[in-house]
Amino acid sequence: MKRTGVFVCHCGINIAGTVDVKKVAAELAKHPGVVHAEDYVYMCSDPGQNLISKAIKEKKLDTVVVACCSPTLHETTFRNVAKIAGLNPYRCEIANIREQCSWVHRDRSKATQKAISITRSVVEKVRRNESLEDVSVPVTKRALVIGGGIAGIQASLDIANAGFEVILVERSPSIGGHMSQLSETFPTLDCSQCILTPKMVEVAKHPRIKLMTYSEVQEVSGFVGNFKVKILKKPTYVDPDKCTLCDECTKVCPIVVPNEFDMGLTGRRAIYIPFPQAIPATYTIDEKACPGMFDTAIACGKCADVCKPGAINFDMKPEVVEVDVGAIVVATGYDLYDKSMMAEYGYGKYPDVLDGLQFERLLSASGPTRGRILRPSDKKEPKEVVFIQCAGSRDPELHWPYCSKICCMYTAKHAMLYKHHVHDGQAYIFYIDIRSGGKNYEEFVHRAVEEDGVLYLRGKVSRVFEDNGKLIVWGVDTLTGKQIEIAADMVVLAMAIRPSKGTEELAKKLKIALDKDGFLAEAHPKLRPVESMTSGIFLAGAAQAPKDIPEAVGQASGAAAKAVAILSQERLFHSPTVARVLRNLCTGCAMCVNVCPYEAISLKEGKAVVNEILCEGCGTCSASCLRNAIQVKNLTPYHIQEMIRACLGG
Amino acid sequence: MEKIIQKSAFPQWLKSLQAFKIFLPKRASYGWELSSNHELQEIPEDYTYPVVPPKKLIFPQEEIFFEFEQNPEDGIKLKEILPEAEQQVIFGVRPCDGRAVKAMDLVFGGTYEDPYYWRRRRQTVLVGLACSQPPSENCFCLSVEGSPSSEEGLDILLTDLGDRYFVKAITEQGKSLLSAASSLFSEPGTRDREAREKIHLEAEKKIKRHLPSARELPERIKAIFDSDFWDEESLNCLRCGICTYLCPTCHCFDINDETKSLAPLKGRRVRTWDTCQFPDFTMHSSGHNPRPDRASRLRQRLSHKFLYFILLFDRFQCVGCGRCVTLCPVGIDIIEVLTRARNHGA
Amino acid sequence: MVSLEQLKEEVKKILSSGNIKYFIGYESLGSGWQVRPAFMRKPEEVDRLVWTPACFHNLVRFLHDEKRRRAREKNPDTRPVGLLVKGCDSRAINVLVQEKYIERKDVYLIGVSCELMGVIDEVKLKRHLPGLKPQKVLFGQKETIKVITDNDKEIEIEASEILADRCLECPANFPVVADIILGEKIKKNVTSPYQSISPYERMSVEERWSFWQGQFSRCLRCYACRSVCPMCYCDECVADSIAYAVTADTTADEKAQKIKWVERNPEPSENIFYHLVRAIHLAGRCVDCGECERVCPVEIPLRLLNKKLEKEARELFGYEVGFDASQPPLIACFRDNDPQDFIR
Amino acid sequence: MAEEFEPRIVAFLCKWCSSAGADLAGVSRMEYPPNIIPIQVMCSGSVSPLYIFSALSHGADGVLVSGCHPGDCHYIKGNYYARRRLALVKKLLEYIGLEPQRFQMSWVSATEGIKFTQIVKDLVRELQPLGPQNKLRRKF
Repeated sequence: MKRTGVFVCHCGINIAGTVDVKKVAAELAKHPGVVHAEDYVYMCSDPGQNLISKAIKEKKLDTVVVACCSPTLHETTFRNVAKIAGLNPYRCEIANIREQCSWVHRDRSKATQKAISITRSVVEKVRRNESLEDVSVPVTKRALVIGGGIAGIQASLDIANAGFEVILVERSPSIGGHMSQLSETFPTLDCSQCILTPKMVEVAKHPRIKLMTYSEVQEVSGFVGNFKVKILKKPTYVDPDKCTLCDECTKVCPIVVPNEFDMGLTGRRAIYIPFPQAIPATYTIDEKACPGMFDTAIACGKCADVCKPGAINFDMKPEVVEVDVGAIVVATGYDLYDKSMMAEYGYGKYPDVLDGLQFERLLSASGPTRGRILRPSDKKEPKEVVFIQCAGSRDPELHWPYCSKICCMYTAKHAMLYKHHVHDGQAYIFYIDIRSGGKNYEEFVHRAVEEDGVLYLRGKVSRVFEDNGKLIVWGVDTLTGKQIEIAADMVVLAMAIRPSKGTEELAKKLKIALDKDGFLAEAHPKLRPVESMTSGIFLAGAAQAPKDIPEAVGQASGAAAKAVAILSQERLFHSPTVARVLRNLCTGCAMCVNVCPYEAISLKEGKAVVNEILCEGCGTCSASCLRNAIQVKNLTPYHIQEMIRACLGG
Repeated sequence: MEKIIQKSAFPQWLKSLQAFKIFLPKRASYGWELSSNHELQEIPEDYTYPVVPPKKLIFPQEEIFFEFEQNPEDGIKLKEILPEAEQQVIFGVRPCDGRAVKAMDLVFGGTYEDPYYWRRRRQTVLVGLACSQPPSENCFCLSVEGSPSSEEGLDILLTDLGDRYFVKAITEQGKSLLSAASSLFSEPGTRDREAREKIHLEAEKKIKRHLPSARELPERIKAIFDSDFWDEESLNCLRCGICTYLCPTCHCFDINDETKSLAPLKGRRVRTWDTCQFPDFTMHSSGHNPRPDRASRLRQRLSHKFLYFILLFDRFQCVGCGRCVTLCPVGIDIIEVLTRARNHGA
Repeated sequence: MVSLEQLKEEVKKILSSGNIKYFIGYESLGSGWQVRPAFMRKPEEVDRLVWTPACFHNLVRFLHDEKRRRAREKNPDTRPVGLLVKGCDSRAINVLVQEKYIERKDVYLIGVSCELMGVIDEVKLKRHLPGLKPQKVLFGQKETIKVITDNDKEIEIEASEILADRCLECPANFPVVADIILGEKIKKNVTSPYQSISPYERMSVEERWSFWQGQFSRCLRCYACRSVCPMCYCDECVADSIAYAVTADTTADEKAQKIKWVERNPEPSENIFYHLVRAIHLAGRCVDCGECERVCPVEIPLRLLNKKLEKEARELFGYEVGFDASQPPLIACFRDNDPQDFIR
Repeated sequence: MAEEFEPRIVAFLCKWCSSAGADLAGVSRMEYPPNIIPIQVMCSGSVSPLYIFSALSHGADGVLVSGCHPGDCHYIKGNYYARRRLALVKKLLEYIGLEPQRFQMSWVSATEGIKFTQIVKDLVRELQPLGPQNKLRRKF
C-alpha cells in the first residue's frame, strides 16, 4: 500500500472561493492509501512548500499530490520540493483544481465534488508512478542557422561571438535577404544596405562562421544536441577564389532573365552577381537560364572564353555535405503574397501596379532608376500615387486573416519618401486601421501626414482599372461614407507577408509544426516564442510571423541565446516519461514504428525498441498498439484506467 | 410411480406448478434453449436438446459469492450472497443431461458441499424426456453406460407416446410434482407400458455412434500419457472453450474479485466458468505453465473424463451427448480420438 | 474449375521435394459432408485431401500454432509451411506479412480460386433441405452446388441459395498471393457488397441497440471467435483478466499492472466490451473470412461488426484490407484530408 | 426529470492544446457546467479506444476527446491518427446502438478558451435529455 500525501491549495480565494478545500482534504483523507491530507492558503509560498517537505519526511510519504493551479505553472516547483525532501520528483503530481475547476464554476458544492473527483484520479495516477531519472545525452557544440537574412545573420553572429561554431546556410547566391533590397528603413530613414552590409562582411570574415550560400538543407535527423544535417551545395559553376569580379562575363552573356533582386523591374544575365555588395562576392551561373549548361546543342561558353582567371567551371557538380550540429535556428524569412492573387487590383495587367518591394527598388539609390521614381510603363514621374494597405491581409474570406504588421509603417515610409522625391505629387493611402505600435512609430506616421501631407483614406479599394493612361482607383471612405475615385499614375500594394517559399517542406524535414497560416509554430505563444515544438530547434524572424527589422533582430538574438544555452552544456537532460516496450506482449507488428512522429522506435529481433533520447513521450504508439505492449512511463493505460475509475467513483 | 398424461392436459399440469419457475424447450436462432418464457405450453415435437445444457441453471456461468467493502473506520466488511432460493422445474431434460447433473452432484457434494451449487440444486426438479430419436447424429450415450431412457439424475422421466406422455416419477420430489395435479393423470395400461418399452428399445437401435469398451480407456490413456499421440490429435485445436463450456459435465471454474470502487474499496467475489482448454487455465504467476500446449490440454480434457473421474467416482465424466463433437469448429471428435487412443500402440 | 487431382499432384510434388515442413489442407470429417483441417507430412497422406464447398476453415490461423511451436523449440525446423488458401485466406496472409507476424517465405501457398462460387453456410444448407441429411456437398456445374443426401438423392442447388453471406459479398474470389493458383480467375461483380449490414444501418439507434443487446447477452465468452481468427494472434488478449504472456524478464510490476478491461463474468456489459474491443482491433485487419461468425455456438452475427468497420475504412479512408502487404496498417497511417465532420 | 439530470462526462484533453485551452477558459474566468472531469493526456493520439470503452463501462454518460487542430499538433501528427482511429470508434459505438452524442471529439487550441467553454455547454445540453448512459455501463 502506498503512502500518499494530498495538499490542497486555497490559492487565496482563487480556489477556496468556489471549492470547499477543507472538504476536499477531508474526503481525500479517507481515500485508501492517503495517509496525509491538508489544505493551506498558498502551497507555492515558502511556508506552503515547507508543509509539504515536512509531511514527506514525518509521514514517510512516498507519493504526493498537490491540488492547486495548472501543472504548467507549479509542477516544477512542487516536484523540486519533493526532490529536496528526498522523493523522486516523478512521484509528485498536480491536480488542476483552479483553471479547470474553481475558476470556471460557481456552484460551490458541485465544484467541490468535481475537485474531489479530479484529485482522486490524480492520487490513483501518482500511486502508480515509478521513480524516474532524466535521460542524459552529450552535445555537439555547433549550430546550424538556416536562412541568411538579417535574422539569420544576427543569430549566426551572436552564436559565433559566444564562442561556438556556426554553419549558416542560404538558399540564394548571397546572404542579406530582403533587407538588402530595401531603400531606407523606418522610422529613422537610414539606408538599409549601409547598416546591413557591415554585418554581412562580419559574417564573411568570422572565424567561427562557415557560410554556405547557394545551398539547401536536404535532410535532418537526430535530436537536440545531436542533429545530423545533410546540406546540398548547388554548383555555381564559378570558382569564387579565382573570380576577380571583373564583370567581363556578364558583358558577353547573351541571356537576359528577370532580375529577382530588383523584383523583376530589370533584367540580369545568366551569369550574374545578385548585387554589388553580395556576400560571398562572386558570380553564379543560373543553370536554368544558361544555354551552355544542359542544352549542349547551343554550347555557348562565351563567359568562359572571356574569363581571364579561368574561374568558370562547367563541370562543377552538386555536392552533399553532412554536418553534426547541436542546435538549429530557422530564419527562412518571408515572401510577399503573390500579387496575381489580387486580380481586383489589376496586378499583372498593369505595369504600374507595384508591390512594396518593387517600390523599395524604385526608391533605392542602387535600384533600376538610381533612386528616381518613374513609372515602369513610360518612365514618367507619377504625380498621383495610391498606396493600398492590407492587400491580402486581414481578409479571411478571400485571402489571409492575419495582419501583416509591417505594412502600415512601410507604406507611411513609401508615401513619405515619394513626397521627398516628387514634391508636387500626391500620395493617397487606403487603410483599415493604422497600426503603429513601436518606438517612434506613431510619430513617424504623424510626420508623414503633417509634414509630407500624405492623404490617408480609411477604407478598402474595391477595384483598380486602366482608363486612358491612368489607373482608376475605386474605393470607399468609410469615415465619410463617400465613394472615392482617384485617377492615379501608380498604385502600390502592401501585399501580405507570407512564409518564404519552401517553408513547409523544410518544416517537414525538421519535424517542426506550422501554424494555421503556414508560419513556423512556436512552442508557446507567450512563454516560448523563439522555440519550436521540437527541442533544439529555434525560430527567428519573419518565418515565425510577420516582423519588422528590430523585432527580427531581437528574436534572432533570443533564438541565439537559446541555442547557446544548449551548446554550452556538456550533457543534456530529457524527460524520462518516454515509451517503454513490454517485450513479452510485443509481437513486432511495427504499428508503433509507423506512427512514431520522431522515428524513435525500431524493431530489433522482432520486438519494438525505443530510443529514449528521440522519444518525446506523446504516446501515439501506445494507442496504436493492439496489445498495450508499448506504454509511456507514468501515463500507461493502467494509469489511465485507474484515473477513469477514480474520477467516476467506480 | 407411473402415470399417463394426455398432451392436451400438459398445459394444465404446468399451470398447477405455479410455485415453480418453469423451464421449457424453446426454439432459438441458434438451436434449442431452455426458457422460462410464460407463453411456453408444451414440449415441441421436433425438440432435440438444448445447445447449452441444463447445467447452467444449476451451475450458472456467473455466481456471486460475497460482496466486500472497506472503509477507514471499521476495516473490511463481507456480505455473503447466496443464490435466491427459487424453486425451478426443468422440462425436456434429456437422459444424458440428467446423468450429467448426477456427475456434477458428485463433484460439488461429498466431503465438502458447495453451498452455492446445492442451494440451486435442491430447488431444482428435473423432468426428463426419453429420446425416441437421438437428438444428434453424434449421440453415443450407450458407450458411456447411459441410455436414451436412463433415469439417473432425473426426478421424472417422460416418454412421448404420441398423443400422451408416459410419466414415471423417480424421486419423491418428482412424485410431489404429480400429486399437485393428480386429476390430470391416469394409470398406465399394459398397452402404454409396451409402447414405452418399444420406444426405448428402438431409440437405442437408432444410435449411430459407438465407443466400444470404454472401460479399457483409463489404462490406455495412462499408457500413452507421454506419447506424441496427443500432439497429433490436437493439431486442429483452436484452444476455444466450446467443447467444455457446452459440455453438460464440465464444471471447472475461476474465481475473481471484481472491484467496483476504490474509495471506499468496494467489490465482490465472483465464480465464473473456466475451461482447461484456455491457455491461462493453468498459468502460474511465476510464468510457468504446466500445460503449455494444446496437446497437454486435450489430454487433460479426455483424461479427466475417462481416467481421473473413473478413479475418483468409478464412472465416466462423459455422458455421450455428442455436443463437443457436433459443435467443435474444427471437427475434433472425442469418439474418434478415444477410439484411436485405445488402439494406439496396441 | 479446380481439379482435385491436380491439387493433390501439386501437394504431393511439394511434399516429396522436402521443401516444406508440412501441408495444411482439408479432409472429410468422418463419413459426412463436413470437412476439417488436415495436416499432411508425407506424399502418401495426400489422398485424404478434399476440396469442396464445405472447406470454410481459414487455415491461415494455424500459422499461430506453428509460430508458437517455433518459439518453444530449441532448434526449430524453419522450412515453410504449406497452405491451401482461398481468396480471403490469401488476404489474411498479406495482413500477417504486413504486420510482420510472418514472412512471405515462411509459407508455401497453393491458392484456389473460388471462381463464382465460394463456401456454403451450414445453416442455409440445413434450411434448404428440411428433413434431409446431406452426405456429400460438392461443386456442381457452373454456379450450382451438388448435394447428395442420406437417401442418395442428388440435388443441384443454385450456389447463391446456400453460399455463405461472406462469399456472396466477396469481390475478391481469387488469391492475391500464392505460389501456385488453381482454378480460373473469373471477374466477379458484386452488386451489393454490404447487403448484410444495410438493414442494421437503416435501423434507429434504439432498434440497433435492442438487436445487439439481444445478441451479446447470449455470448458465453468461449472465445471461439478470437481463437479461430487469423488476426487474433496476440499471446495475451487485452480481454484476458490475468497476465499470462509472462516471460523471464517480466517484472512483478508488469504482472501486477495487468489491466482488467473486461471482467470474466458474462454480463452484457462485459460481453459488449469484449466484442467492441475485438471489432475495433480488427478494423483494417479483418479479411472477412467469416470464421468468427461460423464457429459461434450461439450464432452471434459477429461478421456484421467487422463488415461495418470494413465498410467505414473503405468509405472514409479508401482503405482495402489484405491486397497489399507493403501498405501501412489502417490505423498506422492517415491522410491530411481524412474526414472530420464529426469533430467540433 | 431529464432537465435535472447531471451527466458525467470524462474529457481526455491533450496537454498542449485542449488542456491549455481549458486553462485559458479558467484564466479568463469563463463559466461552464461542472459535469466534465478532465483527464490530461500528452496527445489526442495517445487516446486508445479502450479508454473510451472503459469510461463508458465505468458509467460515464459521455466521453469527449479533444486535441490540437490538424497541423497544430505539438507532436506534429498525433491528432491525425486520433482522428482516424476515433472516427472508427464513433462509427462502431453508433452501430451497436449507442447515442451519437455520447462520444464526441473536438479540436481546441490553446487560445480557444471560448470554444472549449461552448463545447462543454453543448455537450451537457445534448446529454441531459438522454438521461444516464446504461447501455455499456456495468450493472455491478
